[in-house]
Amino acid sequence: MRGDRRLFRGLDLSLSPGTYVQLTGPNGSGKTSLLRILCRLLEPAEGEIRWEGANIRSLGEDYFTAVTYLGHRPGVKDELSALENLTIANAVNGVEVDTENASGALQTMGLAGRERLPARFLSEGQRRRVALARLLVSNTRLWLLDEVLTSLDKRAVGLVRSLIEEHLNRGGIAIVATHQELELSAGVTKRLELTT
Amino acid sequence: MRGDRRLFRGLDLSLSPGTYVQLTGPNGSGKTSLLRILCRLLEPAEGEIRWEGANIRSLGEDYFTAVTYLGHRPGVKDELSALENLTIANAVNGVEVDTENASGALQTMGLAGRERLPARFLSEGQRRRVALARLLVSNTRLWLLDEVLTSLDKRAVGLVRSLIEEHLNRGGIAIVATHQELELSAGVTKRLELTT
Amino acid sequence: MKLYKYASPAMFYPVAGKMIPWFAIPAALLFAVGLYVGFFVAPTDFQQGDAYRIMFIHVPAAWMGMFLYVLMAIYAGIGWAFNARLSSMMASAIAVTGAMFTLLSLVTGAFWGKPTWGTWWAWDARMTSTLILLFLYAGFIALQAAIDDPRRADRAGAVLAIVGVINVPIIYFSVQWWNTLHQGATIRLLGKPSIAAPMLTALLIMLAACWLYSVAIVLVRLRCIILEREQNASRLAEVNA
Amino acid sequence: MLRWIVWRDLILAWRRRSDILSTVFFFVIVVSLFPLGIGPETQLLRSIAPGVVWVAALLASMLSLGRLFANDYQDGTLEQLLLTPQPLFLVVLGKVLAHWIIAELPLVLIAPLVGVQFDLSKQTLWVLFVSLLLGTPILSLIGSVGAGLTLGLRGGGVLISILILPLYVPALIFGAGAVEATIIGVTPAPNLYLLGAFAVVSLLFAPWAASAALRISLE
Amino acid sequence: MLRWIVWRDLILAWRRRSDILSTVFFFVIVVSLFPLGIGPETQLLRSIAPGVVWVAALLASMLSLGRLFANDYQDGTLEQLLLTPQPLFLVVLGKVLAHWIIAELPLVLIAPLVGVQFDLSKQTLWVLFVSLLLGTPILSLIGSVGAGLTLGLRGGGVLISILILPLYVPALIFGAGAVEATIIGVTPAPNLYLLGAFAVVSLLFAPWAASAALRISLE
Ligand code: HEM
Ligand SMILES: Nc1ncnc2c1ncn2[C@@H]1O[C@H](COP(=O)(O)OP(=O)(O)OP(=O)(O)O)[C@@H](O)[C@H]1O
Ligand SMILES: Nc1ncnc2c1ncn2[C@@H]1O[C@H](COP(=O)(O)OP(=O)(O)OP(=O)(O)O)[C@@H](O)[C@H]1O
Ligand SMILES: [Mg+2]
Ligand SMILES: [Mg+2]
Repeated sequence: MRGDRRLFRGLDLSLSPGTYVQLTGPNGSGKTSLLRILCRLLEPAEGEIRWEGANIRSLGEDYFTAVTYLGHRPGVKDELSALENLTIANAVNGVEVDTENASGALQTMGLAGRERLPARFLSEGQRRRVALARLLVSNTRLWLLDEVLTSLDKRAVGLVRSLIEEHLNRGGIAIVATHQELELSAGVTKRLELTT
Repeated sequence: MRGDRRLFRGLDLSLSPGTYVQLTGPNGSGKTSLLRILCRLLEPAEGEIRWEGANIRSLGEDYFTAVTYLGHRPGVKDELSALENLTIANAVNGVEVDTENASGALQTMGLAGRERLPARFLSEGQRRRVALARLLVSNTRLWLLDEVLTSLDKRAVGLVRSLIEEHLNRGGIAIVATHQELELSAGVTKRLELTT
Repeated sequence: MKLYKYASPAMFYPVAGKMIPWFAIPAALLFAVGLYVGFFVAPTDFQQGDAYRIMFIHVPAAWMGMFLYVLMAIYAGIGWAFNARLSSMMASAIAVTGAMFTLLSLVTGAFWGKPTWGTWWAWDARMTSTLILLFLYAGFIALQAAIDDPRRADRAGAVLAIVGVINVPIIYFSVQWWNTLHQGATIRLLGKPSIAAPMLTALLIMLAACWLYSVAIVLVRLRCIILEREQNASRLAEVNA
Repeated sequence: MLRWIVWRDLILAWRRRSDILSTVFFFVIVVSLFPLGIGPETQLLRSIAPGVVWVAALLASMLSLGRLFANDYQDGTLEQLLLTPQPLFLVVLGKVLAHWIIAELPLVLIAPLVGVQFDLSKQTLWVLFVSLLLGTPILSLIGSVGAGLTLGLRGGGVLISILILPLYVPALIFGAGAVEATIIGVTPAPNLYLLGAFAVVSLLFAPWAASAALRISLE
Repeated sequence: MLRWIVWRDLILAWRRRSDILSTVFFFVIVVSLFPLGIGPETQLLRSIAPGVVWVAALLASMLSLGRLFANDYQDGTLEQLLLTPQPLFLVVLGKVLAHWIIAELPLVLIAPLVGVQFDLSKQTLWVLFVSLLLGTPILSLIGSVGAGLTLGLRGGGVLISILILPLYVPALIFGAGAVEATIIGVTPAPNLYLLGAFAVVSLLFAPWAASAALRISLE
């Protein structure tokens, strides 16, 4: 990603591989909106976003092979088991993951023994873990994570931290909107504070 | 409240005025369920809850004059302004609050100037503040607050803390389910940790 | 209280298992006898020929459909009022059987109507109210299927069944009245011809067979429901342990 | 406090006037689909008019019932209503009353206009109006039970309809029957009396059943 | 990947079989309401049968359309579908196809049975079946646009109906017209051809419009 500007805040930023951006700011300061602009769910009122030099609008659907976005809502279907959720979500994305890999990822996320339980029997925190397991099996380079620590207990927060660290070590970029601090030991950390 | 037991956890507890109970535990450990049992939204599988010596089931609707419950969802109507939300919620409860008091409460919650804005234009944190303003104008003695710090920034967390402190000083009881710590300088703090 | 002990689903499960043959075997025997008497002993009707023999299935099925709805509502109501899980499960088990009998009476009625009235269906009062009864069963079953939590499903079903049972007589009479308002029915049901003795015997035997069959099948279904719920519960408990 | 609940729902409805209009439009559109599907013979249309208008009213009210508790449920207000110091069935009654004013009354008022499309006589239009005035409270009342039972369930829209449409049958028969009677020149009185009696029965049982349903759904 | 989207929706529907049954029952119930409102004369009923069955199909499909994107929207899956590396209209097409299989095909199959209740002849039933087979894809396709536009709006249920029912009118006229023609002994062919043409036009435009609608709703 090379440049981004936002009308009512005047934001200009370029990120190199291995960067972690911590997006903070009081409620309603525009964290979610910024992330949604970055994954083209919203159009910026002005300015443009470039990925590897090209405007993301001109990249079309190809851009999405490089991006994973996790929003406020976990995107986990109640009727499907954790395993089905993971494999089908990836298959729809064009990445077919075999059952073994998928259940490996779920085990890493601390869901061992619950892979085949319909997601409606999982607690809120466990559902978020299913969503996070997608980060383990995907090979995208830009992660956009919105309030990813919501309703996670301490163990899970530690897991997310190490996930992001590995991602940065592989040269990925992660932009995370959060109210809680996340101290990373790898990569370059940038703090971006939005104000109302 | 005098006594409460819960089948799958064996919980027995009696609280005196001025007590603050911090309810913690990993996801899915039953915090929400416990609070909902305490305000009769759920039936306990076994055991009973007493309020001033009487079983809350036998108290009927009168029990609700003593209790305020704030759940996961703020209970704020998008179409109404902050002010209307507050006054109508109270009127339905049988407590008629005049506009002045109500806007005073909203100002205390840091919503000055936004009282007449429909709530759908408020950010998530501001909507929660509207819900919290109910604590200011109500005169109930038992507060049951579920994840009340969700999506609040630091200033708002401080506000909630002082609200609860005042409530305890007036002899109220507060039971708060939360993942974040809330250090109080008033009242008796009890920690209740649920395990899965 | 011995009875109370058996009111627990886990305790009732083996008991139900033992009871099933005691109902299933007589049901099979009575079906065989009833069908034999109905189709070979009973005389041919002078008006309708042999078509009337469908009555031996149609009439018991129609009766069972109506009785079972009331029974279901009673069980559901008891289950709700006294928090008796077994009773609620019984209601769920009855619902499917009742719906099946109602459907059977509709289908046999239609097959009967074709040769006698020359049409599969007419908006006759009894037919229409049977159809609505089927809808009521469908609502009950759909509601329970849509709710994941079995306890909540039981109670929601109970409310619906009770509201339905209050409504059934109103519906029945309104439909009755509706049809006779517009026209003197062009075609009447058989009315009450003096039925030959073998006919009556066959009808009563078939009715008894249907009752026994209902008890047996409801018990089978009840066992499935108990098993399914226990399994779900133990699966969850296992995972949460 | 009942007053405040009704008042609250009326304000909310006023802020979303478009919903009210949508229900009315739905009613008008459904009624107008029939001449399109059936053909333009006046005689035929007149004889089916009572049935069509009444069925359309049933469907319109059923659709709007999906929202009776759903919005309050989603934003957590319904929990708060359950925790008010007053019997739950009063809360339900207040919401049903508001629903009737918001969603059914407009239908009652517009129905005679719609009836004109079917070339009904003045007297028939009048009976149509009265039958709907008596009958629509039944729809709101019985519907509240279905709305309570299906709260928070997926596929609620279709589900609520198969729960309550069969229960609407008597209202439909008496209501449409009254109009039909007028068309063929018989007195509609017995039908209207029966409709009124059914309304009273609903008023006695429905709020109670609906509050039970709400409690169950919110557990 | 289209395959996977269809597959996913079919699994989901299978897990909630009762939704499918509910739609079918809704259809049957609505059809049965009309005789109750109109009266039991066979002759009259036969002449309104095509209109009634088609209108009921319209309403049933409209109700089930509310769920086309709504569930995915609520749990955040729809956002994820928008971010898959493939054209959005393919995603929409997959979901519409699944919707047709789940919600419309059962109606098409049950319709002849319902037609029997109205004492239609064998040939008429056959034409009814074919007209629905040709016409229901139109309902799913056009409906997807409405479903996309009303996503996340309150009162979506009623709103979607006033948006798309008017667009359904051609399908209704040609479809019911074909059956009507058979009843009065004319060939239904022209109506069926027109219905087919309309289906092709919908197939060309609707997925595109629906994806635009989705993008707007998710902003
Ligand atoms: C689908 C169509 C039909 C349905 C839903 C239906 C429904 C019923 C029901 C509910 C009953 C029991 C009602 C009572 O005892 O009051 C019944 C009884 C009976 N039905 Fe039908 N019926 C249908 C068609 C027919 C036809 C076509 C015939 C014969 C021409 C027929 C002959 C009878 C007879 C003889 C009885 C016993 C009457 C009595 O003992 O009171 N039904 N049917
Ligand atoms: N759909 C919308 N319509 C109008 N205003 C909106 C809309 N969505 C967001 N806003 C406004 O844009 C601003 C930024 O919202 P955004 O959701 O990006 O905040 P945030 O920083 O993510 O807040 P939070 O910490 O609550 O998640 C807020 O002031 C909000 O009022
Ligand atoms: N409606 C329900 N049906 C079945 N199980 C449920 C239901 N509600 C809660 N549970 C189960 O009860 C347990 C306790 O849930 P509860 O919501 O009380 O947890 P919590 O401690 O509030 O969690 P969180 O931190 O996510 O808010 C969970 O394991 C959950 O799976
Ligand atoms: Mg945000
Ligand atoms: Mg909780």
